[in-house]
Amino acid sequence: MATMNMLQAINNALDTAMATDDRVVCFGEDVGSFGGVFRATSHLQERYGKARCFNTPLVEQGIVGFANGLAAQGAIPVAEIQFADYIFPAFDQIVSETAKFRYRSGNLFNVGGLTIRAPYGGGISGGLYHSQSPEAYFTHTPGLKVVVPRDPHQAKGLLLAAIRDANPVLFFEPKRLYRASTGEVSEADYQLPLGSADVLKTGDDITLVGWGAQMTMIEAAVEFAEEQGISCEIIDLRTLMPWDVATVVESVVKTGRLVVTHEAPLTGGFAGEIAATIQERCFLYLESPIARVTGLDTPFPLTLEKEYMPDQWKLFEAIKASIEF
Amino acid sequence: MATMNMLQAINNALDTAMATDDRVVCFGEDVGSFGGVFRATSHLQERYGKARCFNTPLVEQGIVGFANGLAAQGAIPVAEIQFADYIFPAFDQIVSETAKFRYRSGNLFNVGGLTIRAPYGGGISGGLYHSQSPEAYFTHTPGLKVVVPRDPHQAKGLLLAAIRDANPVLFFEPKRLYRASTGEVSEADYQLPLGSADVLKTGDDITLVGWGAQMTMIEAAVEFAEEQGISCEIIDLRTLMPWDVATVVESVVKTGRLVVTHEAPLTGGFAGEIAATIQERCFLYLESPIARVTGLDTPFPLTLEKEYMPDQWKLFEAIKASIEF
Amino acid sequence: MSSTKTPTIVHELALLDGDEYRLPTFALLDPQGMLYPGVESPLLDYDKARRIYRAMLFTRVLDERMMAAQRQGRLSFYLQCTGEEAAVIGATAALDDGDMIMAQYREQGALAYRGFSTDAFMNQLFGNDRDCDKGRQMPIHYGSAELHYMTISSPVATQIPQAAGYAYGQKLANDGHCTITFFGEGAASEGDFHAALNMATVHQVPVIFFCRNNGYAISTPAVEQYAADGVAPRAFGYKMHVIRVDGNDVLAVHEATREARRLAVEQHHPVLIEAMTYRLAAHSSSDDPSGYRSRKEEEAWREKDPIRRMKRWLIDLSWWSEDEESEWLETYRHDVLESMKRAEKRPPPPLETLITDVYDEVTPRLTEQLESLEAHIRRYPENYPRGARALGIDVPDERGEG
Amino acid sequence: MSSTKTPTIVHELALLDGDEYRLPTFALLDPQGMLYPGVESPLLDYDKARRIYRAMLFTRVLDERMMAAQRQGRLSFYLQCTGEEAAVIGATAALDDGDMIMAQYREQGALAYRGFSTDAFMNQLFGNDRDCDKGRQMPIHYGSAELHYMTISSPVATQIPQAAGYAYGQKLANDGHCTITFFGEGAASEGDFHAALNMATVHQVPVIFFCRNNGYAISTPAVEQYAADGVAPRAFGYKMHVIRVDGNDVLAVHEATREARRLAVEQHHPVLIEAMTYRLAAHSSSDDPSGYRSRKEEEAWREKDPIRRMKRWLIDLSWWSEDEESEWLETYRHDVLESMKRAEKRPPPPLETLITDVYDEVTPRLTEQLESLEAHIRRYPENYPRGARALGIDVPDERGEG
Ligand SMILES: Cc1ncc(C[n+]2csc(CCOP(=O)(O)OP(=O)(O)O)c2C)c(N)n1
Ligand SMILES: Cc1ncc(C[n+]2csc(CCOP(=O)(O)OP(=O)(O)O)c2C)c(N)n1
Ligand SMILES: [Mg+2]
Ligand SMILES: [Mg+2]
Repeated sequence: MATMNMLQAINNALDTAMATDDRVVCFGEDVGSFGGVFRATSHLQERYGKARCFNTPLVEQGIVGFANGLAAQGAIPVAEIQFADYIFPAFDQIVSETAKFRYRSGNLFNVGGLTIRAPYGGGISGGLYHSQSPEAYFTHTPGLKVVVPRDPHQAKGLLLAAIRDANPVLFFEPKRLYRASTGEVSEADYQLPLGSADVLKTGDDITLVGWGAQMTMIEAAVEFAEEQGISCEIIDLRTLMPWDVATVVESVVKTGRLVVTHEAPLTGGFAGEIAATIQERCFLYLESPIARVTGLDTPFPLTLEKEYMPDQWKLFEAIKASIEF
Repeated sequence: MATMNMLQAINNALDTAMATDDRVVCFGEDVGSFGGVFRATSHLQERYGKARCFNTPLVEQGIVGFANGLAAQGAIPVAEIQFADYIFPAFDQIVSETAKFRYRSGNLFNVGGLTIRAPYGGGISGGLYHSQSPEAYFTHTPGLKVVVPRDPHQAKGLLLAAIRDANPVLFFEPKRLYRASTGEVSEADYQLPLGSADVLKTGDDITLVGWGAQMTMIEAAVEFAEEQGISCEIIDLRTLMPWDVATVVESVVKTGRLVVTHEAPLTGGFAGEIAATIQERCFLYLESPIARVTGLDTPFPLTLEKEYMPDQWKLFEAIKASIEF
Repeated sequence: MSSTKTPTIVHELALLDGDEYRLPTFALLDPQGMLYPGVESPLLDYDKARRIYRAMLFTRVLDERMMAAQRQGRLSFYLQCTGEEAAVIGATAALDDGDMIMAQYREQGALAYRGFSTDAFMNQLFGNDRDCDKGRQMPIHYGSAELHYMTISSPVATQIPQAAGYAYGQKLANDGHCTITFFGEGAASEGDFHAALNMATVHQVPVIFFCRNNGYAISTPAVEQYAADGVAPRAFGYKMHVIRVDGNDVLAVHEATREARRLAVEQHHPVLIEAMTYRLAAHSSSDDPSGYRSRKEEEAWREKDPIRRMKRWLIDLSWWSEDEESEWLETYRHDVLESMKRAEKRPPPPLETLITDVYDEVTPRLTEQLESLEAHIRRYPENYPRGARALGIDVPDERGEG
Repeated sequence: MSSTKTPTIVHELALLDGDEYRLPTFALLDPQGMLYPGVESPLLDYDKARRIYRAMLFTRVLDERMMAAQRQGRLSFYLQCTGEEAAVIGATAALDDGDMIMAQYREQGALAYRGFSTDAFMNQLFGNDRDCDKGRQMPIHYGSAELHYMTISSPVATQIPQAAGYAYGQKLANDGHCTITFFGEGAASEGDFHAALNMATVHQVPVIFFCRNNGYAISTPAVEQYAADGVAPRAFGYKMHVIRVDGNDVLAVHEATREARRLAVEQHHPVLIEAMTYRLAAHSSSDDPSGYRSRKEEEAWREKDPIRRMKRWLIDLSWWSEDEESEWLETYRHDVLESMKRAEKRPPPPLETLITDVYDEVTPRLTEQLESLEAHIRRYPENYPRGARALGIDVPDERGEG
C-alpha cells in the first residue's frame, strides 16, 4: 500500500497495464515525453519506449480513428483526450465507429481493446471549455461502456478493468480530484468490476446516487442530513453504461426516496435516465418524487461557477425536500 | 391550399424563406443543381442562383463550421446534413460552437440565423447508418433548439419558424414520411410556433407523447385503444428543446397516465427526460408508472427492423399495461 | 523548432499557388489496351493476370445481375463497382493476401479477387441468417476476417485514420504486413482524411491511401469537391510519397501499388495513390445520374472501360480468348443466379442477433428487452413475420418489404 | 470529370514526396533589425509604424504584468503573446480595421492594435460585471463586436471553417471586407483546418488563413505535429495561394498580409500565410516549458525578438527614440496596474447572467432554475459570496479562489 493521489493512481494503473501486456499502447496530445498536461502518463515513454507511448498531432478525430484501427488490429490502445470538452471532434469516430464496430461486423471485428481516458468536470475555474461533464452524450450510445472513478483506489482498479475489458470503455476522470483526492492504493495489480455500483453507506430513509467528483458532494450533504437524523444510503454508480439498475432498485425499494446528482445540465442528463427507470421499477415504493440535483440548463460559467455547481448544500436541500414531501 | 407531401412542403418552405429574405442561403452535399438526394432543395439554385444555393465538399464539420461563421456574419444559413446519421462529424461545431456562441460572447455575437436540416429515423430498410434518431444527443445541449415535424403542414410552418427564429435550430425531418405523408398545405407564408406542443386529440384516461414519425404510430395505437374504450390524449411535442413542459404536465394531471415514445434507443433517450420531469411535477397524480416505448438499446438493425421499431402494437400494449396497472 | 531544415530566405514577395507542381499520371496501357511504346511486357505473370481478369469479370457480372435484381424489387439496395474494377482489383493484386483492406463500399472487386464466395456475397446482400453482418447492415456492407477485409461502414472516410492505426499495429507486431484503405475523392474532403495522412507520416506507418477519383461524389462533380488538380497534391502537405495513376489501366495500378507496398512494408513510408477513373454506373440503386451528367461524358469514359483494356492486353499475349470469356461469363451468371435463389430463401437471422454483439456479452438490460420483445411477437406473430419465423412460429408469407 | 486540366502522362514509375517543392521564407528585416540589402525603406508610413510598434510594446507590458499578477494569485490564468507580436500585429495592421478577425487565443496584440482599452482587457481577465463575456469564459477569451474581433473560443481550429463562412457572408454582402483567422501550427492538424481550406478555395471566399507557426503545441514540438516542411505546403493541396514569412519580421508580415488581403478582397482568392515564429513564453500560466525544451533554444530565439528588431528599424529612421520608449513603457505599466486594481474591485456579473444569452430570450425552465437558485443562495448566502453579493446581500469577503 502507498498513499497516492488520483493522478498517481492512474499513472500507476497505466504502468501496470503496460508492464503486464505489451500490446498496451498510450498516446494522445502531449502524453509522450512530457507525460500529459496533467502528468497522468509521466515516465511511461521512458519505461516503454516511444513506440508504445507517444504524442499525437492535435487532432482528436485522428486520435480516436487511429485508436479504433489499432484496437481492431488487436493492440490495446489507451488514448487520452486532453479535456473531456475536446472529445467532440472525435464524436463521430466514437459514436459511429467505436460503439458499433462489433455489432455491425457480426462480431468478425471489434475494438474491444480500446480505452479512452479524459479528464472531466468543474470546480477548477475552467469556464465553458474546461469544466464539462459529457457523459450523457455517450450513455445514449449502445456499445460503449462509460466509467467514472471517485477516488485513487477506485481509479486504479477501474482503469485496469477498463483497459482489459473486451469492450471499448470511456473513462472519465474527475480532474477536480486529480490532486485533491488521496488515499491508500495497493501497488499490486488489481481490478474493480465494471457494470456494478458500489454502496458506500447503507441507510434507510433516502438513497443518493452519483458518480465521480459528485461523491464528495454527496458525502458532505449526507453528513448534514445524518446530523438531522436522516438515514442515507449512498451509491456510487461507477459504471454509467451499462449501469447497475438492480442495486439502485433494491435500495429505493427499501428507502422509498431517491436523489440523483451530476454536474452536467439537467435536461437530457443521465439522472433523467435513472429517474425514468426507477419510477417505473419502484413505482409503488416511492414516497416522494425522485429529485435531480444538477448543473443548470446552460453552458458552464466561470465567475459564478460556485453558484452553478450542484453542491452539498443543494443536495442537502433536496434531501430535506424529499423527506418532507 | 395545395396537396403536398412532406418533401414538397419543405421545398416550399425553403423557397418561401429564400424569396422573402435574401440573406437566406441553402447548402450541403448535393443540394445544389441536383436539389439534394431527397430533392428537398429542388429548383432553389435555379431560382436564387449558385451563390445562395450550392453544393459543398463532403465534409460535415466544414458545412456546419462554415454555416456558423456565415450566421455570425448576419446571413441566414440553412445547412443540410444528408442523413442525421452523418451529423456526428459536425458534432463539435454544433455542440461546442453553435450552441454556445451567444452565451460565451456575452451576446456580442450569435449564430441565431442558423438552421440545420437533417432527415432522421427508421422504417426505410436503412440499417445502422440510414435510420438513426439522434435527437437526444442535442437535447442535452443548452443553446440549441430541436424541432421535429410530423406532417407536411407542420413541416412547412415549423421550418419557416426555425429559419426565422433568432436561435440556432436543428430541424430533424422524418424521412419515412417524406413521400408517405401528404396533406393540404397553404401556399401562403405561415409559421407555427417553436417551443409549444400540439394537443392533437384530447382524452381522459392516458396521455401519449411523441414527435415526428412516431405520431403515426401513436395515432394507430390510439385507434386500437379507443376501440377498447380507453380515452387517449395525444400530444405532439414538436419542439424537443426547449420543450413544452406545461402542456404535458397539464395533460398528465388530468389523465394520470403517460406513455412516451421515440425510435432512438431507450437508455439516455429523450423519453427519459420527459419521464423524469413528469414524475417530479405530477407525482401525486400518477396512477401508473410512466412508460417508454422506444428502440432497443442496440444500434439500428436491418433485417429485423420491424421487430426493433416501437410500433403501434407495442404502444397499444403499453397503453393497456398502464391502464391495467 | 518547427523543422530541421532551414528554408531559403527571399526578399521578393511572391505568392505561389502550387499550380506549377502538376503531377503527371502514370500509365502503361493505352486506352485501347496496347502497351505504350517502350513499356516492357509482361508485367504480370500468367496466373496472376488471369486471376485479376477473372475477378474483374466476376465483379462486372455480379454488379449487372444484382442491379437487375434490385430493379425487380428482389433486393432493397445495390451499388456497383462498374468502371473501377482495374483500380480496385489491380491494387488488391499487388498486395499480399494477408494485408488488411479497409474499403469504402465500392470495392467488392477486392473481395472477389481474394475469393469471397458467391454465396457469401448473396447472404450479405439478402441479410439472411448467414449474412456476415448478421442482417444488421444494408446490402454491400461486406466483411471477412478470414480474407482480411474489414467490414464496410457507411460513414465515409472513418476508415482512413483507422487504416493508419491498423497499420501502426502491424508495424508494432512486425508481421510484415501493411494496410490499404480505399476511398473516393469525395471522402477525401472529410476531416478524417487530413487526420489520417498527417498521423501516418508523423508515425511512419505502413499504410497505402488509395483514392479512387471517379469524378463524382453522388451528384457532386470533382470540380465542386476541390479546387486543386486532384487529390494527389495534398501529399506534399504531409511529405508523403504520392503517385497518380490511370485507374483504368490495371497494369499501372498494379505496378504503382506494388511499389507503394514495398515502401510501406520495407521503409514504413505511407503512400498516397490517386487513381483517375470514372464511375460508369449510377452512384447506387437510389441514384439517377441523368440529373447531373451527360450521356456524352459517360460514353467517352465507356471507351476507356478497364475490362476491355485488360482483355485486349491478355488476348495479345494469348493468355485469354473470346471463348474462355464466354464460358466464364456464363459460369458467373449462373453462379450468381443460383446463389441468389438460395440466399433469398434462407431464413432471417435469429431474433437474438438483435441484441448480441452490442457488447462481448449480453447485458441484463438487453436480455430483458429481448424477452419482452419475444413475448410481444408471440402475441402478434402476424405483424412480425420475420421475428415470428425466427421464433419458429408459422405465419403467412411476408408482404414485400425489404 | 475530375479536373479541367489534362495532366501529362508518364510511363516511368516515380513516387514524389514533395520535398522538391520547398517554400522559401519571405523576410525584409534581418535578425538585427536592418533591412536586407536591396530592400527599399520605408515600407510603412510614420503613423502606422508607430501605431504598430506601440501596440507591440503595450502587448509585451500587458503580458509581463498579467503573468506576474497570475503568479501572485490575483488572476486564475493567463497566456502570453510574447515573441509573436510582430506576426499578430503586423498582420492586423495590414487589414482594414473593419475586417473580421477570428483568432485562436494568443492574439491580444491584434486587439491592442485596434484600440481595445486597458479596462476592457482587465474586465475580461477578472470576469467582473463589465467583462465582455459576462464572466463566462476563462481569462484571455476577449471579444469585441465594435472592433470586429470575434470572441475567442477554447476549442482550437473551430474558428477556421467559421472564418471561411464569415468571409463568404462578406462576399455575399459585397462590403469590401475580408476575414483573417489566426491559428497555431498545432491547430492546423485538426480536421476543421482541412475543411476550411478546401471550402475556401472551392467557394472562393475572401479569407486569410494566418498560421502562427511558433514551433510548439503546448509540449509537442512541430516535428511531432507534422512530417512536412511546415504548414505552408498544404496550400498546394487546395490550389490556394500561399506565402511563408519570417514571423518575427513585422515588415515582411505586414507586406505579405497586405498582398494577401488584396488577393482576397479584389479577387476572392483565399490565402494561406505561414509565419515562422517562436513562443518565447510558456504555453500558458499552467505550463512550464523547461520540461520539454532547452534554455539554449529559447535564448537563440530571444535574439530574434520581434520588438527589438522593429525598434532598431524605427530608430534608424529616427521615428522612435529610447526616451519615448521609456515613457511609453512607464505609461503602459501604470495603465495596466491602475486598471487591474479597478477591475479586481468590480462586482461579479449579476446572477441572471447565469441564464441569459443561452437563447435570445430566457426560457421558462431557465427562469425556474434561476428562481430556485436565488432562493437557495438566500438560504446560504455565506456559501455563495459572489452570488450573494450579486443579490445585494452583505456577506464576509470571499476567500481567495479564482
Ligand atoms: C460522413 C458521411 N457523409 C455523407 C454520406 C452520404 N454519402 C454516401 S456516398 C457519398 C459520396 C461519396 O463520394 P466518393 O467518396 O467520391 O465515393 P464514390 O461514391 O464516388 O465511390 C455520400 C455523400 C456518408 N455515407 N457519410
Ligand atoms: C480541440 C482542442 N483540443 C485540445 C485543446 C487543448 N489545447 C489548448 S492549446 C493547445 C495547443 C495549441 O497549439 P498551437 O495551435 O500550435 O497554438 P499555440 O499555443 O502554439 O499558439 C492544446 C492542445 C484545445 N484547446 N482544443
Ligand atoms: Mg467519387
Ligand atoms: Mg504552436
